[in-house]
Amino acid sequence: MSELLAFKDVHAFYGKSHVLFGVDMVVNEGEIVSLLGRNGTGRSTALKAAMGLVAATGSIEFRRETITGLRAFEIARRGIGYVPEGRDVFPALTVEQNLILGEKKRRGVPSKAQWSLDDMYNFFPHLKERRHTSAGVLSGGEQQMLTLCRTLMGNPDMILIDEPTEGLAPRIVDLVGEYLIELRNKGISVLLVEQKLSIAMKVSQRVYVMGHGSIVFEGTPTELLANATLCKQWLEV
Amino acid sequence: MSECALDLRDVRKRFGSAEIIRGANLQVEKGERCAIIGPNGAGKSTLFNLITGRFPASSGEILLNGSSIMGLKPFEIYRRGLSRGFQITNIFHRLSVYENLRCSVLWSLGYRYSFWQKLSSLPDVKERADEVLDLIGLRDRQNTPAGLLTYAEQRALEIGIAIAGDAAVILLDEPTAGMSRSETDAAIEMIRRITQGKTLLVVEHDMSVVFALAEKIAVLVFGEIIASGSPNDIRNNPRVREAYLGEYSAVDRTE
Amino acid sequence: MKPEPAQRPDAIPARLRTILPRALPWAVFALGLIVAPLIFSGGASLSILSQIGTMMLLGLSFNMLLGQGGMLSFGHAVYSGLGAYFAAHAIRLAGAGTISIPISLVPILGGLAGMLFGVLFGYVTTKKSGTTFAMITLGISELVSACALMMPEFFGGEGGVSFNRVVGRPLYGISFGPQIQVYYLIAVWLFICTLAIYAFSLTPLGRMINAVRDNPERAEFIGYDPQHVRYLTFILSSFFAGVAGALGAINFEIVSAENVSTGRSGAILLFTFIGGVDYFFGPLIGAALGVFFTELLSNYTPAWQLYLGIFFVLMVLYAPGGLSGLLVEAVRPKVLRRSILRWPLLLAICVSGLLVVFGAILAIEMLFQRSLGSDSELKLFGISVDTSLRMSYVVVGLLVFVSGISLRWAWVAFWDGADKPQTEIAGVTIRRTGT
Amino acid sequence: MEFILFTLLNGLSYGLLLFMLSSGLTLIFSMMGVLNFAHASFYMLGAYFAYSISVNLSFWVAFLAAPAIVAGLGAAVERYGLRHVHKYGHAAELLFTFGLSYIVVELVQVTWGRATVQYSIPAELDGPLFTLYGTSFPIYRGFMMLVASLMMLSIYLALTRTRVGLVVQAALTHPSMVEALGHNVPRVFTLVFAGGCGLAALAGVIGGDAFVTEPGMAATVGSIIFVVVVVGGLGSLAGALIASLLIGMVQTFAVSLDYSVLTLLTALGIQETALRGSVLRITVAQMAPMLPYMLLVLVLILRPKGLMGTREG
Amino acid sequence: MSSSYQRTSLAGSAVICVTLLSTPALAETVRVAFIDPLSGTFAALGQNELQSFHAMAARANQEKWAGDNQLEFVGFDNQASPQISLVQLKNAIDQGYRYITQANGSGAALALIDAINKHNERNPGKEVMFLNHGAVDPSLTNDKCSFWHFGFDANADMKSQVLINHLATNPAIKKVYIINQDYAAGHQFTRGEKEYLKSARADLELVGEDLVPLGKVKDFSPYIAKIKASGADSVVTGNWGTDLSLLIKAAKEAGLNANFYTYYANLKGAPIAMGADGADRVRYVGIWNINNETFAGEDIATSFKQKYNDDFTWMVSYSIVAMFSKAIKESGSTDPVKVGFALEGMKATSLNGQVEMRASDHQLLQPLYIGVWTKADGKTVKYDQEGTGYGWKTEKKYEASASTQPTTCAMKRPPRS
Repeated sequence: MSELLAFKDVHAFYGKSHVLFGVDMVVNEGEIVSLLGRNGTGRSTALKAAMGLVAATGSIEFRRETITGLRAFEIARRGIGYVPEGRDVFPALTVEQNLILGEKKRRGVPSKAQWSLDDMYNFFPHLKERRHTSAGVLSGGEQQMLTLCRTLMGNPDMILIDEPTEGLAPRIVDLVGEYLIELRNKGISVLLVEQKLSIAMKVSQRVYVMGHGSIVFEGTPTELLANATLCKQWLEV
Repeated sequence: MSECALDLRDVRKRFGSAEIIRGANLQVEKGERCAIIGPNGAGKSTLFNLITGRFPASSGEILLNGSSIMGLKPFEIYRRGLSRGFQITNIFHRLSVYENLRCSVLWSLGYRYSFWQKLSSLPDVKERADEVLDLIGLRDRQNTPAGLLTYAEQRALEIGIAIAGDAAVILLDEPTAGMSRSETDAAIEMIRRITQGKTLLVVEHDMSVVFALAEKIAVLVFGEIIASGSPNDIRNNPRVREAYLGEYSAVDRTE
Repeated sequence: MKPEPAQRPDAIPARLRTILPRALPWAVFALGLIVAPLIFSGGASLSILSQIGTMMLLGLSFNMLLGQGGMLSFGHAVYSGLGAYFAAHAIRLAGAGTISIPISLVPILGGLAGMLFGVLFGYVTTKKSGTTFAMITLGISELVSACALMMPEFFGGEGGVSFNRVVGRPLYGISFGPQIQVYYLIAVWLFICTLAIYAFSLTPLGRMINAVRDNPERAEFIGYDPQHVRYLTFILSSFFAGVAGALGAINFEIVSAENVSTGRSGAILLFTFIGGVDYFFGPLIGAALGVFFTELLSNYTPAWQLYLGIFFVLMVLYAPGGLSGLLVEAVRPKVLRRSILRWPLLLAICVSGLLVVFGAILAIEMLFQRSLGSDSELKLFGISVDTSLRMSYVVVGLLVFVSGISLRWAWVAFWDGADKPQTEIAGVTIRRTGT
Repeated sequence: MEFILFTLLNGLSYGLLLFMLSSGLTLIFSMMGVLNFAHASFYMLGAYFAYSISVNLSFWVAFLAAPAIVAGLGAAVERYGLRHVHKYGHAAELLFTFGLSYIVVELVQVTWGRATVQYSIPAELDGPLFTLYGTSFPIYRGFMMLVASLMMLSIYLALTRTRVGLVVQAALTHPSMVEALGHNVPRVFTLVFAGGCGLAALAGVIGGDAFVTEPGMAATVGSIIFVVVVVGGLGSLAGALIASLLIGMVQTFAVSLDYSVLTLLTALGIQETALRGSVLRITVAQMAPMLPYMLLVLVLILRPKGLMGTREG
Repeated sequence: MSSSYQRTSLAGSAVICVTLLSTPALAETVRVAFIDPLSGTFAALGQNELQSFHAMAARANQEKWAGDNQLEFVGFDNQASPQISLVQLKNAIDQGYRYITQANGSGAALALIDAINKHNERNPGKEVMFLNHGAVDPSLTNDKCSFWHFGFDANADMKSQVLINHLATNPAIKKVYIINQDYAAGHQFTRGEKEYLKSARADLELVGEDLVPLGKVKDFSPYIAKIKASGADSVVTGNWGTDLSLLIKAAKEAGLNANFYTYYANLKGAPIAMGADGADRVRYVGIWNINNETFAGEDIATSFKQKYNDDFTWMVSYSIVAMFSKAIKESGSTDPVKVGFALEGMKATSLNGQVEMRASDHQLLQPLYIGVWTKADGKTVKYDQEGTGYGWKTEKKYEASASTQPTTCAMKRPPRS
């Protein structure tokens, strides 16, 4: 397994306020990695930094090429997908238009898996039923599905997912879990920020714990659960 | 029975077709510390926004010290003795830390829109601002523009602004977000100290904070308060365990 | 308060030590106002100094809105202009013996008139901030300037209202006939108002308008109605604008429609921004430069408006903190140290910068000469160029190009390895809507 | 009857021209948050380029080429100017375009002179379209209305039926999300700005010969189009259309109303000669060009979001 | 660096410089400050006028109209603003100017004469004189008249009188519509026109009047619709600039075949905008027309065109230079007081014939022309304007008596020193 996405001493800023303090982190090919931590420790910022959505120094590499300083669309075209927190659907567009916007030009290596509209509709038949309704009127769960699928439409090799189960009914949470497993089966790497440990532990091979803008733990889920002091200091809610 | 400081009666909020708050009922007694818990996205911040007048509620009734504050603007609600802090840091970023605090104490000390008095020659303003400055531990950063503070410092300032006006009812939205355990403990200590004798309503994720701080806990799930009561009641409430705490059972060792 | 015992030797110096640094700039300012006419004597330069004085006051009052309150107004001339009209009518009435008011107090009247309209229009405009505020002020400015031509009874039509400022018997030999007396009248008022505006920034309201500029929403949660804070500040700013208007009226002895025009409002904005809105003294620099452009430069070249426009755009692009921002930036120890260490590069920047400016001016003058004049020969900076020859343009173009490239190179090399000075735009927070 | 019909047509065609002008402004504003103060300057540039081209080649070449040239200029302005001030915030962007408008008017005067240029309506569009009761309706006005309507239709189709349109629509509310999906949003911004300037220039091509092409032309329409976009609701194309037509109609019809407060008072039997010289004598007709600004103030008091606006500035 | 206008004027009359050096020490260079817009929108107009003065001065200096004295006109940009005019006046006085000239905008003219009166009162021995080359507000020679002001153009009332009386000579005209700009001069025009209409012919009917905001109207078609609805066959308008061009264009579009009687249709810019649209329908009243009965001044116009590539229309510069030179020569002085008294009542021949500077109010009494926009035919219309192929055919020349008006001027004169 080779290294796909790597953070090396990454610092990030919101305006002038320092949020990430030297993050080191690696995601390998075909791996699901969870980034854990309490609210406000900088997990979302780490994803945004990788996506080029916040200014960062240090280096972030994708396929061993530096992507720090690139614009978000250039990073996306190299094969990274991003699912933001809070389901950023385009409310004025229809479901299908949202999905179409997920398609993108690819640059460099061909993608691992190709996805079509039909694949998405098979995944979540609900979306097919509502393909011509505008995304703004979907329920929270449907919107979450839509963002997940929209990202897949870009045929990414790696997806950064931020809190996909936030505020969702248990039934939908299960769907999200299935989605993640499907990704793993196709060999797509995932960097997951998740609050619900139950899911995170179930799907990920490795976990990182973030505190105060830097990584305070790295290991497997089992190792994490074994480390009671660490959990107490950085995770417990 | 003491009077309710804050009384929510069947408060509802609709955004478009989605109902975010679906009939919240909550009573907070005077001098009580109450925590609202609930999964992310349950509508906790929205509820705060309804109480403080940031958004108008779609229906229901909100009473502050027995009188309705429905439809009032945030500053009117503040003037009736309710102050709040924000989850996302919301400070005056080009003013220095000290100025942030000075601004925050002005109204409560009765200076209103005065343009005939010199700010620096108001001893009570200085006294209160200094007091808060020490409380939040930013004394050595007092002349730094707030926008240049680190995240943790901004969080502290955020709380400082909320409490500076010495309001009787204080709402804090995730005051310990982003802090480590030890910092969190210090923060709890601080909050406990500065809210002595006041009514506190706090949104919090951290169960240890909740259990350490609150005398009463309300659980908000999908826009509904499914239970409220003493920490013990909540811990033993099966509905709460299923709907909320269950999700965290893997690390739920606080008991 | 008990009096300080005189015996304590360190008591007075200690007090002085705190007061002096604060009082020193004011003393320098006052001294500057007093000696300026002695250095620049002569009728026209006195008149220019008087204009700079009124413009400074106008800029300061405008910056109460822009710099301190984040309100980008496109209609500030409305308040100064209406103040000027009221002052003019008052002086006319005083001249006719209908009312009795000393000229030296007319500015108060102008200020009150400006304030009155501030109360009136401010009620509408300050309900909003940001882009909408800018647009409403523009709309009101258009309305008022149109009224100025439609209602000649008050505004005197395009001829304006003229009057004789020498009214009544001279007091202690001061009649306000001679320009020098008018200058000192303006200087005194400018000094008083500058003090007052500075003092405003130290009051609770003055601080709250900063807070509202930074974060109007949070201001609501500490008990303040941001609209009301803006409204009150707007009214006070209109007062000072009115004072400035009245002083301008006394200086010119005429008030015409252009005093309330959108163009005038635009000019105030332009000058203040060029001066810099982040620092209290910024508008003072802006006013001096602005009057230099409109009154002096216009005597030398018909292209002065183009220079002004280009200068302004360059400031927005490269120095949004304005001249005062640049000044403060330039004297920072870090920058000074670098300047001394890398003096050859600094020299290169200066030389190539001058060459760029020289070439650009030459090019612009050539173009203007061609479009306006009949002569093909342009004499500038002691050289003579034939504007009818294509070759001249090529040469000048090359000059600009080459020196531009070397300027860029020297600039990059100068800052190599250092954080470039980051100036942030001032007080203006127009946030993106909808995101 | 005839008067009303023609006034209606005049109002409609003028309103449509206003819409051509303000649509670009609205588009740019809603996408980029930039209130382009120099928008009218691009309108003027359109007219001048069209003049130069139509004199040397033909009107029809100008009709296509002038907007394209101006769009190119707009793209350059966005790429090398606006984008750099973006980091300073929207106020800086506004000020940048404000300064730009100063520069453009001077450059136009240097290039084309200070006097009116002879940009006239092409022969094939010159003449009456139809004549009713002795009054003729010019072909050119019809042409103006046609172009405006076609433009409206094509903006609508481009926004809703093309991929770029979808990107634009999505970027309107979620620019960074769109970018994270792999779309080159900065280039879309440049395109939008260029497109908006092109639309302004198209209005210039059409309006320059219908009216007069001279250096003051930008100033005469400059503030009115801001009124249109604010009254219509910042960022709303539909609002801009409604506001344009409304203002076109209001201004046109107001001209026919020779009534003043004084007339009213006289009708009520109040005969006060002292009032004759006062403000009260000003008729609605006299105030016609002022009405949009009054409308602006009124709308902002009663409905701050504008007629069709969804958000406040 | 010297002022660009000063530069231009020096270079523009290179001949003068040469003569200057060779003239005896006795002779003086009399400098006149030309205070008018030289930048911005009105720059074209101002530049054309300044060039006319340069051309006239060059001629006068060459032909020694003022004896050995040389005339020089130097531009001061007033940016079309009354206030900046005053600043420039101060500038000029500072630099030792004793004469100023101005035209564009009665507002600026009133401000200037006001300031000059005050200056002369406060600074005896350093008086300044105002040679008005085009501000037409009648009050300048009536209630606001001053010894220091001389009006060389015909004022608004004089022009209105001739224009309306001329209109009345056409029996086909029955219904008249008046449209003017909504500002002081426009109000003057409306008042004057209505007055003369009443007295000119009994059956002339005023069917409507409008005031349009100055420079704000883009679309004149509603006004045209209104004129059309009123049934007017003629329109009288004091509009200038785009307000005039747009009016005529809109009229043509809507098929309004009315006659236009104007004051400013010959000003730079308007002819181009009118083009063929205005042919045979647009008339103007003015002090001169190049296509006059004898083509007087055609040599000046052709050499002007050759030198500046522009039409010579500002004939008033000829009157001023001629009479001013004559006054200097006759009084033997360049002092404004003496020159002023010499100018009072002076009779002279200008390009439009016999003219007289009325002593009582300093208003030049002179013939006026009515021109009609006509295709150039090489005979009656020898010269077109602005390369349009159209020019002004002289329809009628009115002698000075036709426009002579009473004055209310009560002038205060300085002592004859």
